[in-house]
Amino acid sequence: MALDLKQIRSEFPILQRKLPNGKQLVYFDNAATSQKPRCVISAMSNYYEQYNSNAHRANHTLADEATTALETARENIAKFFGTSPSQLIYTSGATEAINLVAFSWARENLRRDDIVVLTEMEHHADIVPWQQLSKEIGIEVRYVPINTETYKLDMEAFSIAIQDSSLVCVVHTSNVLGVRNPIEEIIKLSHSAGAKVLLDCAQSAPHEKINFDGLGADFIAISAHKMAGPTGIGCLLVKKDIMIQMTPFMTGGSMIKTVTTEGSTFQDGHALFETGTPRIAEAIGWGAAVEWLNQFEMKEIHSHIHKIASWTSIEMKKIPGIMIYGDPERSDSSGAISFLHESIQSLDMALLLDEGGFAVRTGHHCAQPLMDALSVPSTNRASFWIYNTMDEAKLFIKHLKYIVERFA
Amino acid sequence: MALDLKQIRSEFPILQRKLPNGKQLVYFDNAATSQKPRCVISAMSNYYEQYNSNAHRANHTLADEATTALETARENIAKFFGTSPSQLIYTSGATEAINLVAFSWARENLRRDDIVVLTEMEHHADIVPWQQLSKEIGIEVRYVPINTETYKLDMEAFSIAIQDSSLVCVVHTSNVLGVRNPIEEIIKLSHSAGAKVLLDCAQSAPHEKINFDGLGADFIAISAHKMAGPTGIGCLLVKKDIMIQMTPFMTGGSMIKTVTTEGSTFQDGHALFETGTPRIAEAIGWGAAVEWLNQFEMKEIHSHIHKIASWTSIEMKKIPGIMIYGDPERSDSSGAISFLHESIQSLDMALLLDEGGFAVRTGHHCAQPLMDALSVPSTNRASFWIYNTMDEAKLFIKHLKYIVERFA
Amino acid sequence: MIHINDENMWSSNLISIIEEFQDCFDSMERYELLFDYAKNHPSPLPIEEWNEGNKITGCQSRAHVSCNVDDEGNFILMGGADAQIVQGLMAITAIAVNGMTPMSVTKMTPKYAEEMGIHSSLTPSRANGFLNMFRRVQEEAKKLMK
Amino acid sequence: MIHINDENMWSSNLISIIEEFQDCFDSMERYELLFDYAKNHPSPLPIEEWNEGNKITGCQSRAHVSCNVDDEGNFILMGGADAQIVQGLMAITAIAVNGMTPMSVTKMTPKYAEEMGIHSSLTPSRANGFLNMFRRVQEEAKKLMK
Ligand SMILES: Cc1ncc(COP(=O)(O)O)c(C=O)c1O
Ligand SMILES: Cc1ncc(COP(=O)(O)O)c(C=O)c1O
Repeated sequence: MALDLKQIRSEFPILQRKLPNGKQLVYFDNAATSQKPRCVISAMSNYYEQYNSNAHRANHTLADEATTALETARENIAKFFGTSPSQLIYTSGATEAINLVAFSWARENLRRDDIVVLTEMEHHADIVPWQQLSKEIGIEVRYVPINTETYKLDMEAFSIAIQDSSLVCVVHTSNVLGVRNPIEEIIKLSHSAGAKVLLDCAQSAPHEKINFDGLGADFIAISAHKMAGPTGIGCLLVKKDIMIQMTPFMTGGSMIKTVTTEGSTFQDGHALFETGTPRIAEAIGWGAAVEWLNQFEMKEIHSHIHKIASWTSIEMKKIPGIMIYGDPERSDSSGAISFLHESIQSLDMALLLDEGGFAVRTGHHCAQPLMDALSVPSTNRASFWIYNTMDEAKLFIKHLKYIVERFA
Repeated sequence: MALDLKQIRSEFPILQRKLPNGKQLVYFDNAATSQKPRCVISAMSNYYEQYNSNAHRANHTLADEATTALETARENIAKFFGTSPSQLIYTSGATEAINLVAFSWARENLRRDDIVVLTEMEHHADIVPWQQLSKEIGIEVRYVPINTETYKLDMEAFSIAIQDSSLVCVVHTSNVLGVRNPIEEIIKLSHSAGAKVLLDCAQSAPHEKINFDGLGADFIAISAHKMAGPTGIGCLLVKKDIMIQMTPFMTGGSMIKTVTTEGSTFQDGHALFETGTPRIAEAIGWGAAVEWLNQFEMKEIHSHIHKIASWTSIEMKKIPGIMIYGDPERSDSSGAISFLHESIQSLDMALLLDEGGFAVRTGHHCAQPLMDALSVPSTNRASFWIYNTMDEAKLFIKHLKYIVERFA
Repeated sequence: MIHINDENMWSSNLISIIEEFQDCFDSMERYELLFDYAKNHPSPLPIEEWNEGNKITGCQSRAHVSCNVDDEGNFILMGGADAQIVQGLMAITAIAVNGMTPMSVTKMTPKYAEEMGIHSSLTPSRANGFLNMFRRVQEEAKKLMK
Repeated sequence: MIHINDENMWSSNLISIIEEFQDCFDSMERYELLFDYAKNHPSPLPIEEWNEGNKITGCQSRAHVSCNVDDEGNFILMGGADAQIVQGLMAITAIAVNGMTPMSVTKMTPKYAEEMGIHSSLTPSRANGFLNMFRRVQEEAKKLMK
């Protein structure tokens, strides 16, 4: 069943936006953050207008309603990711989720010279926490290279790198290249080698069904804002038997059982890792987002994106001087198209596209080691989501041609 | 100038709320979280509907608008707290702000047997991080007792406790007792003793002007949601020369300058402590909240609250069996009234009040050591803010009398 | 009027209690009645027997239940709580389940509280912890079936 | 039409540049013109002289400025950037300020970019870094006053 684009677009108020120069917005910066349908925005407004209250210790009606909404959201989000609510820890986003693994699990379970394997494709959020841990406790960090012809992970190097490793951290889908890594194989190999697996699903969750329990990864990090949810929230999914290996990270309010001046006892399960007043409105907004997504098959969303991305990629290659990094035409690509023009500097390209109404991201995309591997300082990146259309892609190609004709 | 309560109340949609039992909501749970005026709710909706975009690296119009809004909010919030934007680090709330001090400053600057001074009045958020640090690196934690007659901090004990201490952590206003601590004196004494000062201003910021630069505290922790702002955001204010003593906490996206597989270099200033996609909508909402508050004098707000709280306290004392913890009639009290009835258990009281439409908080209020000092397991707590009225207070007293008559 | 008799598992005792609650003028009167049931609890758990093992988590007040079967295999619930509303709900739950087989207890639903009009019992996050208490009783019943 | 001549500090050269931009048909044509100015930069900073010290922070591309005074105390701005739009803005800024006293430079405002219709220069967070560049030039001018 094809998506009803007209209906879908009508649910996203921002898509009506005209830029100050009068141009109609064409939003191709979805890998940075997605837009939000009206139902997500109003779920949060409705919370603030009708039942805003601090949650937990719910001994009045509003507190009860807020707590119920918060926990219902957790159930719905966990279900969306194929797991149970007790395995979902709310964080401020994927970055905090990965830091939580570094602080709560790795600091407790890794020792000097233990090995953490990363890939050259990782986002800084999945690199710097491990470099810090290396400085602090002396773990060894290994980087699996990519093949710069196929843009795929070098799986031979991977198999060697994971020997004797304790943790393997891999991005499910690259935010720069759109490449989907073979995570099923990665999990299998890593587990056989005795390593735990952390997947960074910030980019994959918006267009691929994540089945946490089925996949068997030990940790999965996700951000809400890239999948129709609000800013300020995300989660870490953790396997049951791994969660009990984790020690408290940030401490304070709701994660405690008892506090005396002599010491404290703590909650079990996800509650141990969630402290302070919860992100109540954010959880409710994210819950509304997964409910909204539930009306589609993730496969439909993926093939819609893929259709636009592969057509755009094919057309871009016909434009003189355009180089594409990654292989957006591959059927499992996320639809991000990183590109450069040989003579138009990326910032100039960004501003010239912006002038036409096209929002694309430009820079190192928080993936400098990947930029180094590709031998470029930055790229322009167009990325698509459920509400983008072939018409928008056609306008984009037209404007890009015009830029190249006039400015190259 | 008296507050225009009718106007103010009309700006808070939730105050129209009827509970499922038909009762009009009377919201007296402001110390847990405040309600939000329409302008705060719509500032966030407007962001999502008009210019939602990931911030920083702003090379398209929406990203520029989002970044500008995010940074303008920082400027306005910093100004509201009497300091410059470069001294404001966004966190998820006061709890994370205090944890940030523990992780970024204390872990770097404190050693085994260094002394951290707390008070018996602290919220768990300002106790557990220090207990954890004590377990980890062996700092000594000292607790300054309160006088259970006057509910004031024992300043004699304080003067002794701070000798040779490195850090003094004090709640500006107690969330349980409403007591305002003499922070000006506390800062002076602590600094003379060579200790840094962290103030927990979660409760004071909603009703007292915080002038960070003027006060001279080294750190101040604040939550947005208690002062008309959204959930999911707060800040740590840090003195300039102290910020440079802080090392990175969570790492990843925007806090880096360069990342290579060999290592990374970091940003300076507040950016070093803010990683991942910013809490954009939340910052914008909080910015709108301080703008809304800017139309009032904080003194007006305080005296309005004080008028309601002291009248209510006087009336409550006339009801047989009611005991009040704290001294809400003192002119600098925050307006929180903690109370118990001698024969009606606190949970029963909460539910009986709720049945009348009154939202009060009940429990240990995340201050178990204080509960221990008061020798009670929990209290009921009514707390007031700018939109509460004397009429609501009168209804509350009436319902409370009725409960006591029928259930005591 | 009783809307649902939960697959006819409600005893005539329980039904007359529900009717008594339904006859109340308002919710404050219902709470008064609940306080009365608390006072006249048929099988309170003595405070000496309140311990970590029989504690109900997620209740804002201290609440404990102990479940057993008598010689004839009939269920016996004893409950103790420091809040009267919780104690009252325990008393009525004891009246509802005592004397049943453990198997029957596992088949009960907590709908009688709804029928009684005790709104504050209806969602799991609610402070009176009724649903947690009820769930705990059923877990114990399940164990006693073996 | 020029709305504000910034307290009459704009040279006739700068005014005619602004007018040239204002005559453009649309923003793409303005950018083309900016590319032309980049190409014909009156005083580019040679790439060998790009270093950490003269780097402009907050610009998305690499951008460097070096400021000096000649023997007669007249300001000389040299700038280098890898993005043409930034280089073009530097060229025009150089035309605007070169030959002034450092004191006068500190009194300039960046409004000429607004008058030229380069929207993407108008807020500090904008990627082309124009405002950061302009601020840096003024800081250097301040130092050169001493
Ligand atoms: C005195 C005090 N400190 C800290 C906190 C924690 O604030 P938050 O939960 O917003 O992090 C609170 C709020 O409950 C408080 O009242
Ligand atoms: C692959 C990947 N990992 C991690 C992140 C970090 O997500 P967040 O900034 O929401 O914490 C991002 C988002 O930029 C990403 O694309």
